[in-house]
Amino acid sequence: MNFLDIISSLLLFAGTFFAFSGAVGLFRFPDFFTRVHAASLTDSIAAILMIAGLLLQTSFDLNTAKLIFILVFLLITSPTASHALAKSARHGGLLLFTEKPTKQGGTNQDD
Amino acid sequence: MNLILDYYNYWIVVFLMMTGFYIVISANNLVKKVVGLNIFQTSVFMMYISMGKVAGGTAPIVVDDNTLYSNPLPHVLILTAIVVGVATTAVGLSLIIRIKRAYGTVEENEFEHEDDAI
Amino acid sequence: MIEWIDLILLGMLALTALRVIFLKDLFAVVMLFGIYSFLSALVFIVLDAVDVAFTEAAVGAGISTVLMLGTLALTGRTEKENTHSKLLPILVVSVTGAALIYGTLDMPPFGNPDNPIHQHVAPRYIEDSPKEVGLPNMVTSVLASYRGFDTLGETVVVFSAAIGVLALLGIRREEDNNTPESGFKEHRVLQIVAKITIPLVILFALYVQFHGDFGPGGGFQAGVIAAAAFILYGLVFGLAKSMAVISPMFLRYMAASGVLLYAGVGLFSMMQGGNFLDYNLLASDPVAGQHYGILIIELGVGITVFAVMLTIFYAFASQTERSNIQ
Amino acid sequence: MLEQNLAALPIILPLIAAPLAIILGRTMPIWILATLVSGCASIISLQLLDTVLTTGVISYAVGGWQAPWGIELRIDTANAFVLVAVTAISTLVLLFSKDSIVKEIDCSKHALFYTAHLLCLAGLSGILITGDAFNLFVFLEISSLATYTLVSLARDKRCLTAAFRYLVMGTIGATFILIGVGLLYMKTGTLNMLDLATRIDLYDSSRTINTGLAFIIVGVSIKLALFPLHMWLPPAYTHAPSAVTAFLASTATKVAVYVMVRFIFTIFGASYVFHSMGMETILMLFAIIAIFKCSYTAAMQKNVKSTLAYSSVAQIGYMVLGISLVNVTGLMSGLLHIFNHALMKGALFMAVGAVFYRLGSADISAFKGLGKRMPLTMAAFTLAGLSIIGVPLTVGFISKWYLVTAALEQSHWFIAAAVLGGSLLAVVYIGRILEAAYFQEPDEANVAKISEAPLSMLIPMWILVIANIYFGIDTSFTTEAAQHAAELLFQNGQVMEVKP
Repeated sequence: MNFLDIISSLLLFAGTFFAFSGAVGLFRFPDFFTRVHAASLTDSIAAILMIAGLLLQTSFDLNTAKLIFILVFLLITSPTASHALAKSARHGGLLLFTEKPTKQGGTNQDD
Repeated sequence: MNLILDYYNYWIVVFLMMTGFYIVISANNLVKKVVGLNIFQTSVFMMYISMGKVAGGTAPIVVDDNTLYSNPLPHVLILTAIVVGVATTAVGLSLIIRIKRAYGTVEENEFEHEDDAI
Repeated sequence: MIEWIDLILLGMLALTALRVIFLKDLFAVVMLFGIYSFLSALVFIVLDAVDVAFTEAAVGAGISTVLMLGTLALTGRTEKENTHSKLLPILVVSVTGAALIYGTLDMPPFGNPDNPIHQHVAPRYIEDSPKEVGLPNMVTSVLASYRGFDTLGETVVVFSAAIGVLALLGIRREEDNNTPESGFKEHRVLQIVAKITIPLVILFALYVQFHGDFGPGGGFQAGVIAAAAFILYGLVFGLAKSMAVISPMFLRYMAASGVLLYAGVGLFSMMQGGNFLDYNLLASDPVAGQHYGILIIELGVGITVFAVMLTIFYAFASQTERSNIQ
Repeated sequence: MLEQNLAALPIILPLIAAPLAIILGRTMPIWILATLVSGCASIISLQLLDTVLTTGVISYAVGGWQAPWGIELRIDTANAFVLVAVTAISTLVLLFSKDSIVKEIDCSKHALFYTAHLLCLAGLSGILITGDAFNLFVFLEISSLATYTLVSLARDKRCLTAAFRYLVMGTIGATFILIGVGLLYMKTGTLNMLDLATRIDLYDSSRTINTGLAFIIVGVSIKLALFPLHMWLPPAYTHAPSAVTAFLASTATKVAVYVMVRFIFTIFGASYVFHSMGMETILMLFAIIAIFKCSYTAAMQKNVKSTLAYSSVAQIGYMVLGISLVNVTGLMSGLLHIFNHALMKGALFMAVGAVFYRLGSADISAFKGLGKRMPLTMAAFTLAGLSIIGVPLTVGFISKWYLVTAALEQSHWFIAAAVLGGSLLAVVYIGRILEAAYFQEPDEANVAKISEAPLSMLIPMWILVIANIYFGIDTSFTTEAAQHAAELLFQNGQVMEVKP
């Protein structure tokens, strides 16, 4: 097992950890916004770490380029998706779990 | 033990098929029926793909001469079948939208009731 | 190792499918179906069916799920209490399942290279298709050439779906400004990102279209991806703008011309004195002929699939807008 | 060029005409195109039947790839015979539908109606001609999707639920067929029908093949609406536009019966299906129940279309009964009945369509007094109705005659009795309608608008009625073709050889 493999497996392992914690957060967090936060963890840091780990496994050929493309694409789209979700929820009148419903409406419920 | 190793894949796929089939025939909501239909079909696709697998083989795209390839024919059949599936789904969902507009409901027992009343 | 991944994925599939039975929230049911589809795409990859996995991910998890969500927006998201007796369905399913399990007992073992399907018919595809058809991707060779008639049928199925959806829903083009703008009107970030990604997605679709001979991909997947790019455009900028880019009428012509292109290749080969869809006669050299033939018919498939998917999206989306007005 | 490719043309012509129709866009040119194409297809299929009868089986390798690697189109007497019926009925229905659909389908959808009709025709021809089990599934789905669309085109909202039920049942049926074909493929490694036939012999007693057979039979039974899997059919036929019902009732289920014959006799082989698996008892039982139960239900209906739809299920019972007798005469009567029933039901549904055109209703009460007001339509209805009952000098008599002969050959007295009993029930349900038409006075409200149906509807209707009588008197063409087809099917499955 050479040096690159060790680094790569470390990165993959770290990526798995973040993906897992994102999944746990998705279930355990109290409201919609915090859950979006947890979910976006899997798309961002976990994906970056995993793809970085995979990059080290390639021999710098077409696959490397493909992986980099995937990474760039993910980095553009996944924060946007989280942003759009959170913004729509806020516009739809969803409140943070710390806030109280006011007379104008708004709700703490999420499903 | 050998029996299990040989067939575990097919058994689980049969279970999945039957789950989908159950959803189709038991669901009262039409959207759920369509979901069930899709699960049923997707599981049948898995049966086809399972039989095309060759242990130790790779995807049927030529790499070099001495590679063991999985069987491409089931893949081709299932590509066709997936497309057929989505076509059916699209028509089925359109029908559901029309039914909702005509009857105001997509629950089978409710519009059946209305059909009988006419 | 592969077996274990396979087993874990199948287990997750089983859990997902079971959950669908008991959930009453249809939104969750549809999302679970999307997950189911994705998981089955992974199973397909494990079983070496990369083309199928690609298609399943694009169609099952992509288009089907979007269509189902669109339907839910119109029909409501909770299922009512089911009063039907569960006894008959359980009985039917048990009998069917038992029959299938009985059938598995004489099946050829999973993955064994000596199985009849690996011994008969398929060896020719694996051994001779790179020479006869000249493509590295055997799936494309079989799909487009040996079983090209199936694929023509498949394209026609897609076309029929468009006819069905048009007959059932039709596409309403709201020229006036009464149409409510898409819900994403205020989403500046989304609009900018969409502007960046849409060209990339279309580029990728073209890559998939023309690279299908060498790797996974082909007309069908490319059509779906290209349609996805326009669907994204429609979602973010509103249906009216999207229809201004590609009008529903133009899509009808596109859908028809894709099928005609495909069938035209067949007619042309008939005129050259061969059988229907015999690509060998398209050029002086049979292998080159195969190459042209596959290139053109894949293009036909791509055009039809793109047009049909977008037509279906238009039909569904214009229904949603219509019900919003009411 | 045409000579060589004749076998593929009945599929290709409507397949190309459908997208062309979309490009044409205007209703009138599309109607002309569709009728022309369908007419050409029927001429071609007559030519094919002739060729098959004189020179034997036609095999056509699509794409130049030989079977079993490529897809083979294979025409023998059985499918050429059914193909003639399907394409001819399609042409007549197209002629009929020009005026008929004006009252029943929104104007904006007429172009889509013809396109869907063409697609359905292409699908049905594909099912008939193909020699490849998976290709059959693809064409089955083309025809099914087009059918769901056609059924849902009516203005009555109940057509929507009927179409949805049809879609769910149809897809379950198709998926069962897919599973069955998959199991066969798994065991044999091939999809070509003849190749399957030879290789299935090697694995005759295998549990996988048995299951495959069961799934295919159940799947096809759903498609052909064999009792008790027929529940989708009556609502679909009742609420669909009349022209669609006339087309589907006389073609779609018949093609499914053909598929059953093809799978049982060509692919599995009669001796395996019937002697080893004992399928004949099950099929016979369900067929007899279908004849009695559905004829009885037909007599209870208020709507004439619904009566005829249940009658169709009963008539399918006769066809399956013929198959389940396991002798050449029985199979021949089944095939003959496919053809003859297409003639009768086509004429009957066209007559109902004509009544619907004038009165906007197909209830029995609407038929009151029509004998005087629409004499030609009702005369056509009466003659076709007599044919359903099985009165001598009509085609209905011929197929029942052979069915009874076949039953007696096997000394199944009770089946002969059942066939006669079924005919008695047919007297009841047809008689009710005729009674209303000839012996009751019309409702006051309706008198003003009743007049004879337009010529465009009467002509195709009467062509079918005349065919009903012509083939009832001069039976040589139909019986010879059916006889030849049946004999060939019984030989099949034993003699086939596949080149390595």
